Amino acid sequence: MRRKKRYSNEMKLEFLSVPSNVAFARVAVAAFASQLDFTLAELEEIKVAVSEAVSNSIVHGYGNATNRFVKIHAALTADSVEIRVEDGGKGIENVDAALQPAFSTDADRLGLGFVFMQSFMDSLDVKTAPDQGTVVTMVKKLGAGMARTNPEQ
Amino acid sequence: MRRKKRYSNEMKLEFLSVPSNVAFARVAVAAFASQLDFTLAELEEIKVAVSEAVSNSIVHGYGNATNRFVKIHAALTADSVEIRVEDGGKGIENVDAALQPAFSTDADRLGLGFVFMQSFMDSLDVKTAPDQGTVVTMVKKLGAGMARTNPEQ
Amino acid sequence: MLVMDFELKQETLIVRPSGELDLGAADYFRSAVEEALRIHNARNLLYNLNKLSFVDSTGLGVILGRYRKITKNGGKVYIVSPQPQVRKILEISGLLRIMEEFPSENEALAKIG
Amino acid sequence: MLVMDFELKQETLIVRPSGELDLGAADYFRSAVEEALRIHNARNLLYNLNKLSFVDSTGLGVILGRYRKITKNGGKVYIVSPQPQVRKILEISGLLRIMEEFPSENEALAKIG
Ligand SMILES: Nc1ncnc2c1ncn2[C@@H]1O[C@H](COP(=O)(O)OP(=O)(O)O)[C@@H](O)[C@H]1O
Ligand SMILES: Nc1ncnc2c1ncn2[C@@H]1O[C@H](COP(=O)(O)OP(=O)(O)O)[C@@H](O)[C@H]1O
Repeated sequence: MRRKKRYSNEMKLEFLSVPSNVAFARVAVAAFASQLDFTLAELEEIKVAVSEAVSNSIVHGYGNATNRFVKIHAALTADSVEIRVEDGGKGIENVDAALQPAFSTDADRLGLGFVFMQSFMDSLDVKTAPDQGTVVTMVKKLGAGMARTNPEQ
Repeated sequence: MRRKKRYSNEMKLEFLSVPSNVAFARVAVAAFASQLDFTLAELEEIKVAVSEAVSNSIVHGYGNATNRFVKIHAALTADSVEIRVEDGGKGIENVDAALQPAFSTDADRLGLGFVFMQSFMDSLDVKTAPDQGTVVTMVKKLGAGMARTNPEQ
Repeated sequence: MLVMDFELKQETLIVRPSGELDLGAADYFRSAVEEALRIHNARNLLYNLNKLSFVDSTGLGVILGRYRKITKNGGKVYIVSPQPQVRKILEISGLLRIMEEFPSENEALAKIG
Repeated sequence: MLVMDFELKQETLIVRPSGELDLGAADYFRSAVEEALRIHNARNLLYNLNKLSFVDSTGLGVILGRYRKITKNGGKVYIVSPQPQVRKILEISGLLRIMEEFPSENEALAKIG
Protein backbone atom coordinates (compact mmCIF):
# COMPACT_ATOMS: atom_id res chain seq x y z
CA MET A 1 0.00 0.00 0.00
CA ARG A 2 1.30 3.41 -0.94
CA ARG A 3 0.19 6.47 0.89
CA LYS A 4 -0.51 9.60 -1.06
CA LYS A 5 2.57 11.79 -0.93
CA ARG A 6 2.46 15.05 0.95
CA TYR A 7 3.34 17.90 -1.34
CA SER A 8 4.08 21.33 0.08
CA ASN A 9 3.51 22.92 -3.33
CA GLU A 10 2.19 21.89 -6.71
CA MET A 11 1.83 23.29 -10.21
CA LYS A 12 0.65 22.22 -13.63
CA LEU A 13 1.80 23.61 -16.92
CA GLU A 14 0.46 22.95 -20.41
CA PHE A 15 1.83 24.46 -23.61
CA LEU A 16 1.88 24.09 -27.39
CA SER A 17 4.47 21.75 -28.88
CA VAL A 18 6.52 24.52 -30.48
CA PRO A 19 10.33 24.49 -30.16
CA SER A 20 10.49 27.89 -28.44
CA ASN A 21 8.51 26.47 -25.51
CA VAL A 22 11.40 24.19 -24.53
CA ALA A 23 13.19 27.21 -23.06
CA PHE A 24 9.98 28.49 -21.48
CA ALA A 25 9.30 25.11 -19.84
CA ARG A 26 12.74 24.73 -18.28
CA VAL A 27 12.74 28.30 -16.93
CA ALA A 28 9.25 27.83 -15.44
CA VAL A 29 10.11 24.51 -13.77
CA ALA A 30 13.43 25.85 -12.45
CA ALA A 31 11.65 28.93 -11.05
CA PHE A 32 9.22 26.60 -9.27
CA ALA A 33 11.96 24.27 -8.00
CA SER A 34 13.99 27.26 -6.75
CA GLN A 35 11.55 27.51 -3.84
CA LEU A 36 13.60 24.69 -2.36
CA ASP A 37 17.22 25.31 -1.46
CA PHE A 38 18.74 23.90 -4.64
CA THR A 39 22.14 25.23 -5.66
CA LEU A 40 22.43 27.09 -8.96
CA ALA A 41 24.28 24.08 -10.38
CA GLU A 42 21.40 21.80 -9.37
CA LEU A 43 18.87 24.17 -10.94
CA GLU A 44 20.92 24.02 -14.15
CA GLU A 45 20.74 20.21 -14.02
CA ILE A 46 16.96 20.36 -13.57
CA LYS A 47 16.80 22.68 -16.59
CA VAL A 48 18.69 20.18 -18.75
CA ALA A 49 16.46 17.28 -17.66
CA VAL A 50 13.27 19.25 -18.41
CA SER A 51 14.72 20.39 -21.71
CA GLU A 52 15.40 16.78 -22.72
CA ALA A 53 11.98 15.45 -21.76
CA VAL A 54 10.09 18.31 -23.43
CA SER A 55 12.23 18.14 -26.59
CA ASN A 56 11.50 14.41 -26.80
CA SER A 57 7.76 15.01 -26.54
CA ILE A 58 7.90 17.55 -29.36
CA VAL A 59 10.38 15.77 -31.64
CA HIS A 60 9.56 12.09 -31.07
CA GLY A 61 6.12 12.09 -29.43
CA TYR A 62 4.53 14.57 -31.83
CA GLY A 63 6.91 14.21 -34.78
CA ASN A 64 7.53 17.98 -34.65
CA ALA A 65 3.84 18.83 -35.08
CA THR A 66 3.38 22.27 -33.49
CA ASN A 67 -0.32 22.11 -32.66
CA ARG A 68 -0.25 19.53 -29.85
CA PHE A 69 0.13 20.07 -26.12
CA VAL A 70 2.84 19.00 -23.68
CA LYS A 71 1.91 18.86 -19.99
CA ILE A 72 4.13 19.21 -16.97
CA HIS A 73 3.21 18.53 -13.37
CA ALA A 74 5.71 19.57 -10.71
CA ALA A 75 5.46 19.14 -6.96
CA LEU A 76 7.67 19.88 -3.99
CA THR A 77 8.16 17.79 -0.88
CA ALA A 78 10.28 18.99 2.03
CA ASP A 79 13.46 17.84 0.28
CA SER A 80 12.71 17.05 -3.35
CA VAL A 81 11.04 18.15 -6.54
CA GLU A 82 9.06 15.66 -8.63
CA ILE A 83 8.62 16.54 -12.29
CA ARG A 84 6.27 14.75 -14.68
CA VAL A 85 6.43 15.52 -18.41
CA GLU A 86 3.58 14.11 -20.45
CA ASP A 87 2.61 13.99 -24.09
CA GLY A 88 -0.20 12.33 -26.03
CA GLY A 89 2.10 11.33 -28.84
CA LYS A 90 3.18 8.13 -30.49
CA GLY A 91 4.77 6.50 -27.45
CA ILE A 92 7.89 4.33 -27.20
CA GLU A 93 7.89 0.74 -28.42
CA ASN A 94 10.92 -0.52 -26.55
CA VAL A 95 11.71 1.53 -23.45
CA ASP A 96 14.74 -0.55 -22.47
CA ALA A 97 16.32 0.13 -25.84
CA ALA A 98 15.34 3.82 -25.71
CA LEU A 99 17.09 4.24 -22.35
CA GLN A 100 20.42 2.96 -23.71
CA PRO A 101 23.10 5.61 -24.29
CA ALA A 102 23.45 6.56 -27.97
CA PHE A 103 20.17 4.88 -28.91
CA SER A 104 18.03 7.09 -31.11
CA THR A 105 15.34 6.41 -33.69
CA ASP A 106 16.45 9.64 -35.37
CA ALA A 107 19.81 9.54 -37.23
CA ASP A 108 20.39 13.26 -36.60
CA ARG A 109 20.13 12.94 -32.84
CA LEU A 110 22.63 11.68 -30.27
CA GLY A 111 20.51 9.41 -28.12
CA LEU A 112 21.70 11.19 -24.98
CA GLY A 113 18.41 12.67 -23.77
CA PHE A 114 17.63 9.87 -21.31
CA VAL A 115 21.32 9.72 -20.32
CA PHE A 116 21.18 13.37 -19.20
CA MET A 117 17.85 12.89 -17.42
CA GLN A 118 19.37 9.96 -15.51
CA SER A 119 22.66 11.73 -14.85
CA PHE A 120 21.07 14.87 -13.48
CA MET A 121 18.05 13.56 -11.60
CA ASP A 122 17.88 11.07 -8.72
CA SER A 123 15.21 8.91 -10.31
CA LEU A 124 13.60 8.46 -13.70
CA ASP A 125 10.48 6.53 -14.62
CA VAL A 126 8.97 6.15 -18.09
CA LYS A 127 5.38 5.07 -18.68
CA THR A 128 4.46 4.68 -22.32
CA ALA A 129 2.80 2.48 -24.91
CA PRO A 130 2.66 2.73 -28.70
CA ASP A 131 0.17 5.47 -29.67
CA GLN A 132 -0.70 6.02 -26.01
CA GLY A 133 1.71 8.85 -25.33
CA THR A 134 4.59 9.02 -22.88
CA VAL A 135 4.88 10.10 -19.24
CA VAL A 136 8.38 10.73 -17.89
CA THR A 137 8.61 11.19 -14.12
CA MET A 138 11.81 12.47 -12.55
CA VAL A 139 12.74 13.29 -8.97
CA LYS A 140 15.61 15.42 -7.77
CA LYS A 141 16.53 15.53 -4.11
CA LEU A 142 18.08 18.41 -2.25
CA GLY A 143 21.80 18.15 -1.68
CA ALA A 144 22.23 14.77 -3.32
CA GLY A 145 25.03 15.97 -5.61
CA MET A 146 25.00 14.59 -9.13
CA ALA A 147 22.90 11.45 -9.11
CA ARG A 148 24.99 9.08 -11.25
CA THR A 149 28.72 8.98 -11.49
CA ASN A 150 30.09 11.17 -14.21
CA PRO A 151 31.85 8.70 -16.52
CA GLU A 152 34.75 11.07 -17.17
CA GLN A 153 35.50 12.18 -13.63
CA MET B 1 -19.71 38.41 -34.39
CA ARG B 2 -16.24 37.86 -33.02
CA ARG B 3 -13.81 35.61 -34.80
CA LYS B 4 -11.61 33.37 -32.72
CA LYS B 5 -8.24 35.00 -32.33
CA ARG B 6 -5.19 33.48 -33.95
CA TYR B 7 -2.60 32.70 -31.33
CA SER B 8 0.93 31.81 -32.33
CA ASN B 9 1.58 30.27 -28.94
CA GLU B 10 -0.41 29.33 -25.88
CA MET B 11 0.17 28.06 -22.35
CA LYS B 12 -1.81 27.26 -19.24
CA LEU B 13 -0.52 27.32 -15.71
CA GLU B 14 -2.22 26.19 -12.51
CA PHE B 15 -0.71 26.38 -9.03
CA LEU B 16 -1.53 26.29 -5.33
CA SER B 17 -2.57 29.56 -3.68
CA VAL B 18 0.59 29.87 -1.60
CA PRO B 19 2.41 33.24 -1.39
CA SER B 20 5.68 31.87 -2.76
CA ASN B 21 3.92 31.08 -6.05
CA VAL B 22 3.43 34.77 -6.81
CA ALA B 23 7.11 35.00 -7.76
CA PHE B 24 6.93 31.71 -9.67
CA ALA B 25 3.90 32.88 -11.66
CA ARG B 26 5.42 36.20 -12.75
CA VAL B 27 8.70 34.57 -13.79
CA ALA B 28 6.86 31.89 -15.78
CA VAL B 29 4.61 34.39 -17.58
CA ALA B 30 7.53 36.73 -18.30
CA ALA B 31 9.56 33.81 -19.69
CA PHE B 32 6.65 32.97 -21.97
CA ALA B 33 6.08 36.59 -23.04
CA SER B 34 9.81 37.02 -23.73
CA GLN B 35 9.30 35.01 -26.94
CA LEU B 36 8.00 38.28 -28.34
CA ASP B 37 10.38 41.20 -28.68
CA PHE B 38 9.42 42.95 -25.43
CA THR B 39 12.05 45.17 -23.85
CA LEU B 40 13.34 44.25 -20.40
CA ALA B 41 11.39 47.21 -18.99
CA GLU B 42 8.19 45.89 -20.59
CA LEU B 43 8.83 42.41 -19.19
CA GLU B 44 9.22 44.00 -15.75
CA GLU B 45 5.84 45.69 -16.22
CA ILE B 46 4.25 42.37 -17.16
CA LYS B 47 5.76 40.85 -14.02
CA VAL B 48 4.19 43.53 -11.84
CA ALA B 49 0.76 43.10 -13.47
CA VAL B 50 0.87 39.30 -13.01
CA SER B 51 2.09 39.72 -9.45
CA GLU B 52 -0.88 42.00 -8.66
CA ALA B 53 -3.52 39.74 -10.20
CA VAL B 54 -2.15 36.56 -8.57
CA SER B 55 -1.73 38.26 -5.18
CA ASN B 56 -5.36 39.42 -5.38
CA SER B 57 -6.55 35.88 -6.11
CA ILE B 58 -4.67 34.55 -3.08
CA VAL B 59 -5.38 37.40 -0.65
CA HIS B 60 -8.89 38.51 -1.63
CA GLY B 61 -10.26 35.63 -3.71
CA TYR B 62 -9.19 32.85 -1.37
CA GLY B 63 -8.81 34.88 1.85
CA ASN B 64 -5.21 33.59 2.11
CA ALA B 65 -6.27 29.94 2.10
CA THR B 66 -3.27 28.00 0.75
CA ASN B 67 -5.03 24.90 -0.59
CA ARG B 68 -6.85 26.45 -3.56
CA PHE B 69 -5.67 26.82 -7.16
CA VAL B 70 -4.99 29.89 -9.28
CA LYS B 71 -5.04 29.46 -13.06
CA ILE B 72 -3.27 31.46 -15.71
CA HIS B 73 -3.79 31.30 -19.44
CA ALA B 74 -1.33 33.19 -21.63
CA ALA B 75 -1.29 33.50 -25.39
CA LEU B 76 0.80 35.30 -27.96
CA THR B 77 -0.35 37.00 -31.13
CA ALA B 78 2.11 38.51 -33.60
CA ASP B 79 2.35 41.69 -31.53
CA SER B 80 0.79 41.11 -28.12
CA VAL B 81 0.52 38.86 -25.12
CA GLU B 82 -2.87 38.16 -23.55
CA ILE B 83 -2.83 37.06 -19.92
CA ARG B 84 -5.83 35.68 -18.03
CA VAL B 85 -5.60 35.14 -14.27
CA GLU B 86 -8.46 33.18 -12.76
CA ASP B 87 -9.53 32.09 -9.31
CA GLY B 88 -12.55 30.27 -7.93
CA GLY B 89 -12.74 32.54 -4.91
CA LYS B 90 -15.23 34.91 -3.41
CA GLY B 91 -15.50 37.32 -6.32
CA ILE B 92 -15.90 41.11 -6.31
CA GLU B 93 -19.19 42.75 -5.40
CA ASN B 94 -18.59 46.14 -6.94
CA VAL B 95 -15.99 46.10 -9.71
CA ASP B 96 -16.26 49.83 -10.42
CA ALA B 97 -15.38 50.59 -6.82
CA ALA B 98 -12.61 47.98 -6.79
CA LEU B 99 -10.95 49.58 -9.82
CA GLN B 100 -10.69 52.98 -8.11
CA PRO B 101 -7.20 53.96 -6.97
CA ALA B 102 -6.73 53.51 -3.21
CA PHE B 103 -9.86 51.40 -2.87
CA SER B 104 -9.25 48.28 -0.84
CA THR B 105 -11.46 46.05 1.30
CA ASP B 106 -8.36 45.32 3.39
CA ALA B 107 -7.16 48.13 5.68
CA ASP B 108 -3.54 46.91 5.46
CA ARG B 109 -3.40 47.14 1.67
CA LEU B 110 -2.96 50.14 -0.62
CA GLY B 111 -5.65 49.58 -3.22
CA LEU B 112 -3.09 49.99 -6.01
CA GLY B 113 -3.19 46.53 -7.56
CA PHE B 114 -5.64 47.39 -10.32
CA VAL B 115 -3.90 50.76 -10.78
CA PHE B 116 -0.64 48.97 -11.61
CA MET B 117 -2.38 46.45 -13.87
CA GLN B 118 -3.95 49.34 -15.78
CA SER B 119 -0.76 51.40 -15.83
CA PHE B 120 1.42 48.61 -17.15
CA MET B 121 -0.88 46.77 -19.53
CA ASP B 122 -2.74 48.05 -22.60
CA SER B 123 -6.10 46.66 -21.59
CA LEU B 124 -7.72 45.20 -18.50
CA ASP B 125 -10.99 43.35 -18.19
CA VAL B 126 -12.52 41.91 -14.99
CA LYS B 127 -15.24 39.27 -15.00
CA THR B 128 -16.53 38.36 -11.57
CA ALA B 129 -19.58 37.77 -9.44
CA PRO B 130 -19.96 37.20 -5.69
CA ASP B 131 -18.88 33.64 -4.85
CA GLN B 132 -18.30 32.92 -8.55
CA GLY B 133 -14.60 33.69 -8.64
CA THR B 134 -12.74 36.32 -10.65
CA VAL B 135 -11.17 36.34 -14.11
CA VAL B 136 -8.78 39.19 -14.90
CA THR B 137 -7.74 39.49 -18.56
CA MET B 138 -4.91 41.79 -19.56
CA VAL B 139 -3.24 42.50 -22.88
CA LYS B 140 0.14 44.05 -23.49
CA LYS B 141 1.17 45.13 -26.97
CA LEU B 142 4.66 45.23 -28.34
CA GLY B 143 6.28 48.64 -28.40
CA ALA B 144 3.31 50.52 -27.00
CA GLY B 145 5.35 52.16 -24.25
CA MET B 146 3.65 52.53 -20.91
CA ALA B 147 -0.08 52.25 -21.49
CA ARG B 148 -1.47 55.02 -19.29
CA THR B 149 0.18 58.31 -18.58
CA ASN B 150 2.36 58.20 -15.54
CA PRO B 151 0.73 60.76 -13.20
CA GLU B 152 4.07 62.05 -11.98
CA GLN B 153 5.90 62.48 -15.25
CA MET C 1 13.90 35.59 -2.45
CA LEU C 2 14.57 38.50 -0.15
CA VAL C 3 17.63 39.08 2.02
CA MET C 4 17.73 41.91 4.55
CA ASP C 5 20.71 43.86 5.83
CA PHE C 6 20.57 46.46 8.62
CA GLU C 7 22.89 49.12 9.97
CA LEU C 8 22.37 51.87 12.55
CA LYS C 9 24.06 55.23 11.90
CA GLN C 10 23.36 57.95 14.43
CA GLU C 11 19.62 57.69 15.03
CA THR C 12 18.86 56.28 11.59
CA LEU C 13 18.24 52.63 10.78
CA ILE C 14 19.53 51.80 7.30
CA VAL C 15 17.57 48.94 5.70
CA ARG C 16 19.06 47.25 2.66
CA PRO C 17 16.66 44.69 1.19
CA SER C 18 18.07 42.68 -1.68
CA GLY C 19 15.94 40.56 -3.99
CA GLU C 20 12.18 40.70 -4.50
CA LEU C 21 9.59 42.22 -2.18
CA ASP C 22 6.14 40.76 -2.81
CA LEU C 23 3.44 38.72 -1.05
CA GLY C 24 5.87 35.86 -0.54
CA ALA C 25 8.36 38.13 1.26
CA ALA C 26 6.06 40.67 2.94
CA ASP C 27 5.79 38.97 6.35
CA TYR C 28 9.53 38.48 6.56
CA PHE C 29 10.24 42.10 5.55
CA ARG C 30 7.71 43.44 8.07
CA SER C 31 8.95 41.42 11.03
CA ALA C 32 12.64 41.91 10.21
CA VAL C 33 12.26 45.70 10.07
CA GLU C 34 10.07 45.83 13.20
CA GLU C 35 12.61 43.74 15.08
CA ALA C 36 15.53 45.92 13.96
CA LEU C 37 13.66 49.12 14.88
CA ARG C 38 12.89 47.70 18.31
CA ILE C 39 16.46 46.56 19.00
CA HIS C 40 18.11 49.76 17.80
CA ASN C 41 15.40 52.10 19.02
CA ALA C 42 15.95 54.13 15.82
CA ARG C 43 14.24 57.41 15.08
CA ASN C 44 14.55 57.56 11.28
CA LEU C 45 14.45 54.93 8.58
CA LEU C 46 16.52 54.88 5.40
CA TYR C 47 15.64 52.34 2.71
CA ASN C 48 18.57 51.68 0.41
CA LEU C 49 16.77 50.04 -2.56
CA ASN C 50 19.87 49.67 -4.68
CA LYS C 51 19.60 45.84 -4.60
CA LEU C 52 15.83 45.54 -4.63
CA SER C 53 15.03 44.05 -8.04
CA PHE C 54 11.24 43.82 -7.72
CA VAL C 55 8.43 45.41 -5.77
CA ASP C 56 4.65 45.34 -6.26
CA SER C 57 1.73 46.92 -4.38
CA THR C 58 1.95 44.33 -1.60
CA GLY C 59 5.61 45.23 -1.13
CA LEU C 60 4.84 48.95 -1.15
CA GLY C 61 2.26 48.24 1.51
CA VAL C 62 4.81 46.94 4.00
CA ILE C 63 7.20 49.80 3.20
CA LEU C 64 4.41 52.30 3.82
CA GLY C 65 3.33 50.51 7.00
CA ARG C 66 6.72 51.25 8.57
CA TYR C 67 6.47 54.87 7.31
CA ARG C 68 3.31 55.48 9.34
CA LYS C 69 4.90 54.22 12.54
CA ILE C 70 8.07 56.26 12.13
CA THR C 71 6.40 59.57 11.26
CA LYS C 72 3.92 59.20 14.14
CA ASN C 73 6.95 59.37 16.44
CA GLY C 74 8.37 62.42 14.67
CA GLY C 75 10.91 60.45 12.60
CA LYS C 76 11.51 60.56 8.86
CA VAL C 77 11.76 57.93 6.13
CA TYR C 78 14.17 58.21 3.19
CA ILE C 79 14.63 56.31 -0.05
CA VAL C 80 18.07 55.77 -1.59
CA SER C 81 18.92 54.74 -5.18
CA PRO C 82 15.99 52.59 -6.31
CA GLN C 83 16.47 50.65 -9.55
CA PRO C 84 14.50 52.07 -12.53
CA GLN C 85 11.65 49.52 -12.45
CA VAL C 86 11.24 49.93 -8.69
CA ARG C 87 11.43 53.70 -9.01
CA LYS C 88 8.59 53.66 -11.55
CA ILE C 89 6.40 51.82 -9.02
CA LEU C 90 7.32 54.28 -6.25
CA GLU C 91 6.46 57.19 -8.54
CA ILE C 92 3.09 55.92 -9.74
CA SER C 93 2.08 55.10 -6.19
CA GLY C 94 2.95 58.58 -4.98
CA LEU C 95 5.39 57.24 -2.35
CA LEU C 96 8.11 59.56 -3.66
CA ARG C 97 5.88 62.48 -2.73
CA ILE C 98 6.06 61.55 0.95
CA MET C 99 9.52 59.99 1.25
CA GLU C 100 12.50 62.06 0.15
CA GLU C 101 14.82 60.34 -2.34
CA PHE C 102 18.64 60.53 -2.36
CA PRO C 103 21.23 59.15 -4.75
CA SER C 104 23.38 57.72 -1.94
CA GLU C 105 23.26 56.79 1.74
CA ASN C 106 25.84 59.45 2.61
CA GLU C 107 23.89 62.24 0.98
CA ALA C 108 20.76 61.14 2.83
CA LEU C 109 22.61 60.89 6.15
CA ALA C 110 24.18 64.33 5.65
CA LYS C 111 20.72 65.79 5.15
CA ILE C 112 19.37 64.07 8.28
CA GLY C 113 22.57 64.96 10.16
CA MET D 1 17.64 33.24 -27.28
CA LEU D 2 20.82 32.64 -29.23
CA VAL D 3 23.06 35.21 -30.89
CA MET D 4 25.94 34.15 -33.15
CA ASP D 5 29.21 35.89 -33.82
CA PHE D 6 31.80 34.76 -36.39
CA GLU D 7 35.41 35.59 -37.19
CA LEU D 8 37.93 34.03 -39.56
CA LYS D 9 41.54 33.77 -38.42
CA GLN D 10 43.93 32.06 -40.80
CA GLU D 11 42.00 28.97 -41.93
CA THR D 12 39.95 28.74 -38.75
CA LEU D 13 36.38 29.91 -38.33
CA ILE D 14 35.78 31.14 -34.79
CA VAL D 15 32.16 30.69 -33.74
CA ARG D 16 30.95 32.54 -30.65
CA PRO D 17 27.39 31.57 -29.76
CA SER D 18 25.90 33.53 -26.90
CA GLY D 19 22.73 32.52 -25.09
CA GLU D 20 21.00 29.14 -25.12
CA LEU D 21 21.43 26.33 -27.63
CA ASP D 22 18.43 23.99 -27.60
CA LEU D 23 15.64 22.76 -29.90
CA GLY D 24 14.36 26.32 -30.29
CA ALA D 25 17.75 27.54 -31.52
CA ALA D 26 19.13 24.44 -33.28
CA ASP D 27 17.99 25.31 -36.83
CA TYR D 28 19.34 28.84 -36.56
CA PHE D 29 22.69 27.61 -35.19
CA ARG D 30 23.02 24.98 -37.90
CA SER D 31 22.26 27.27 -40.82
CA ALA D 32 24.31 30.19 -39.46
CA VAL D 33 27.42 28.01 -39.06
CA GLU D 34 26.92 26.30 -42.45
CA GLU D 35 26.58 29.67 -44.12
CA ALA D 36 29.69 31.07 -42.43
CA LEU D 37 31.72 27.95 -43.32
CA ARG D 38 30.58 28.26 -46.94
CA ILE D 39 31.38 31.98 -47.21
CA HIS D 40 34.79 31.75 -45.54
CA ASN D 41 35.70 28.36 -46.91
CA ALA D 42 37.29 27.60 -43.53
CA ARG D 43 39.24 24.45 -42.78
CA ASN D 44 38.99 24.35 -38.95
CA LEU D 45 36.28 25.30 -36.52
CA LEU D 46 36.77 26.85 -33.10
CA TYR D 47 33.77 27.11 -30.79
CA ASN D 48 34.26 29.78 -28.14
CA LEU D 49 31.58 28.76 -25.62
CA ASN D 50 32.42 31.46 -23.12
CA LYS D 51 28.98 33.10 -23.54
CA LEU D 52 26.93 29.94 -24.06
CA SER D 53 24.77 29.70 -20.94
CA PHE D 54 22.84 26.54 -21.80
CA VAL D 55 23.15 23.48 -23.99
CA ASP D 56 21.25 20.18 -24.04
CA SER D 57 21.51 17.03 -26.18
CA THR D 58 19.75 18.71 -29.11
CA GLY D 59 22.32 21.50 -28.98
CA LEU D 60 25.20 19.03 -28.77
CA GLY D 61 23.73 17.33 -31.82
CA VAL D 62 24.14 20.40 -34.01
CA ILE D 63 27.64 21.03 -32.65
CA LEU D 64 28.60 17.43 -33.45
CA GLY D 65 26.96 17.63 -36.89
CA ARG D 66 29.45 20.35 -37.91
CA TYR D 67 32.29 18.26 -36.40
CA ARG D 68 31.62 15.40 -38.77
CA LYS D 69 31.71 17.67 -41.82
CA ILE D 70 34.93 19.39 -40.82
CA THR D 71 36.88 16.26 -39.92
CA LYS D 72 35.80 14.53 -43.12
CA ASN D 73 37.71 17.27 -44.96
CA GLY D 74 40.77 16.87 -42.74
CA GLY D 75 40.00 19.87 -40.52
CA LYS D 76 39.84 20.03 -36.74
CA VAL D 77 37.29 21.29 -34.23
CA TYR D 78 38.26 23.01 -30.98
CA ILE D 79 36.37 24.07 -27.88
CA VAL D 80 37.31 27.20 -25.92
CA SER D 81 36.33 28.12 -22.34
CA PRO D 82 32.92 26.54 -21.81
CA GLN D 83 30.98 27.62 -18.70
CA PRO D 84 30.88 24.97 -15.92
CA GLN D 85 27.33 23.71 -16.59
CA VAL D 86 28.02 23.48 -20.34
CA ARG D 87 31.35 21.79 -19.69
CA LYS D 88 29.62 19.12 -17.59
CA ILE D 89 27.34 18.32 -20.54
CA LEU D 90 30.30 18.15 -22.96
CA GLU D 91 32.09 15.81 -20.57
CA ILE D 92 29.26 13.38 -19.95
CA SER D 93 28.55 13.21 -23.68
CA GLY D 94 32.15 12.37 -24.46
CA LEU D 95 32.51 15.35 -26.81
CA LEU D 96 35.62 16.49 -24.96
CA ARG D 97 37.25 13.22 -25.94
CA ILE D 98 37.03 14.14 -29.62
CA MET D 99 37.33 17.93 -29.56
CA GLU D 100 40.38 19.42 -27.91
CA GLU D 101 39.63 22.06 -25.26
CA PHE D 102 41.60 25.28 -24.70
CA PRO D 103 41.32 28.00 -22.07
CA SER D 104 41.48 30.80 -24.66
CA GLU D 105 41.12 31.47 -28.38
CA ASN D 106 44.77 32.49 -28.65
CA GLU D 107 46.06 29.30 -27.12
CA ALA D 108 43.88 27.27 -29.45
CA LEU D 109 45.00 29.28 -32.50
CA ALA D 110 48.67 28.93 -31.49
CA LYS D 111 48.21 25.16 -31.37
CA ILE D 112 46.51 25.09 -34.78
CA GLY D 113 49.13 27.56 -36.04
N1 LIG E 1 8.21 11.40 -25.63
C1 LIG E 1 8.62 10.45 -26.51
N2 LIG E 1 7.75 9.96 -27.43
C2 LIG E 1 8.14 9.01 -28.32
N3 LIG E 1 9.39 8.49 -28.34
C3 LIG E 1 10.30 8.93 -27.45
C4 LIG E 1 9.97 9.92 -26.49
N4 LIG E 1 11.06 10.15 -25.74
C5 LIG E 1 12.03 9.33 -26.20
N5 LIG E 1 11.58 8.59 -27.23
C6 LIG E 1 12.34 7.55 -27.97
O1 LIG E 1 13.48 7.22 -27.20
C7 LIG E 1 14.67 7.43 -27.99
C8 LIG E 1 15.82 7.85 -27.11
O2 LIG E 1 15.56 9.12 -26.55
P1 LIG E 1 16.76 10.04 -26.08
O3 LIG E 1 17.66 9.26 -25.19
O4 LIG E 1 16.18 11.28 -25.52
O5 LIG E 1 17.58 10.36 -27.42
P2 LIG E 1 17.24 11.25 -28.70
O6 LIG E 1 16.19 12.24 -28.34
O7 LIG E 1 18.54 11.89 -29.03
O8 LIG E 1 16.77 10.30 -29.77
C9 LIG E 1 14.26 8.42 -29.03
O9 LIG E 1 15.08 8.33 -30.17
C10 LIG E 1 12.82 8.03 -29.32
O10 LIG E 1 12.75 6.93 -30.21
N1 LIG F 1 -9.38 38.10 -7.25
C1 LIG F 1 -10.13 38.84 -6.40
N2 LIG F 1 -11.09 38.26 -5.65
C2 LIG F 1 -11.85 38.98 -4.80
N3 LIG F 1 -11.74 40.33 -4.65
C3 LIG F 1 -10.80 40.97 -5.37
C4 LIG F 1 -9.95 40.28 -6.28
N4 LIG F 1 -9.13 41.18 -6.85
C5 LIG F 1 -9.45 42.37 -6.33
N5 LIG F 1 -10.45 42.27 -5.44
C6 LIG F 1 -11.11 43.38 -4.68
O1 LIG F 1 -10.75 44.60 -5.30
C7 LIG F 1 -10.12 45.46 -4.35
C8 LIG F 1 -9.08 46.33 -5.02
O2 LIG F 1 -8.02 45.53 -5.52
P1 LIG F 1 -6.57 46.16 -5.74
O3 LIG F 1 -6.70 47.40 -6.55
O4 LIG F 1 -5.69 45.11 -6.27
O5 LIG F 1 -6.10 46.63 -4.28
P2 LIG F 1 -5.66 45.78 -2.98
O6 LIG F 1 -5.23 44.41 -3.41
O7 LIG F 1 -4.55 46.58 -2.42
O8 LIG F 1 -6.85 45.74 -2.08
C9 LIG F 1 -9.58 44.54 -3.28
O9 LIG F 1 -9.41 45.20 -2.04
C10 LIG F 1 -10.65 43.45 -3.24
O10 LIG F 1 -11.75 43.85 -2.46
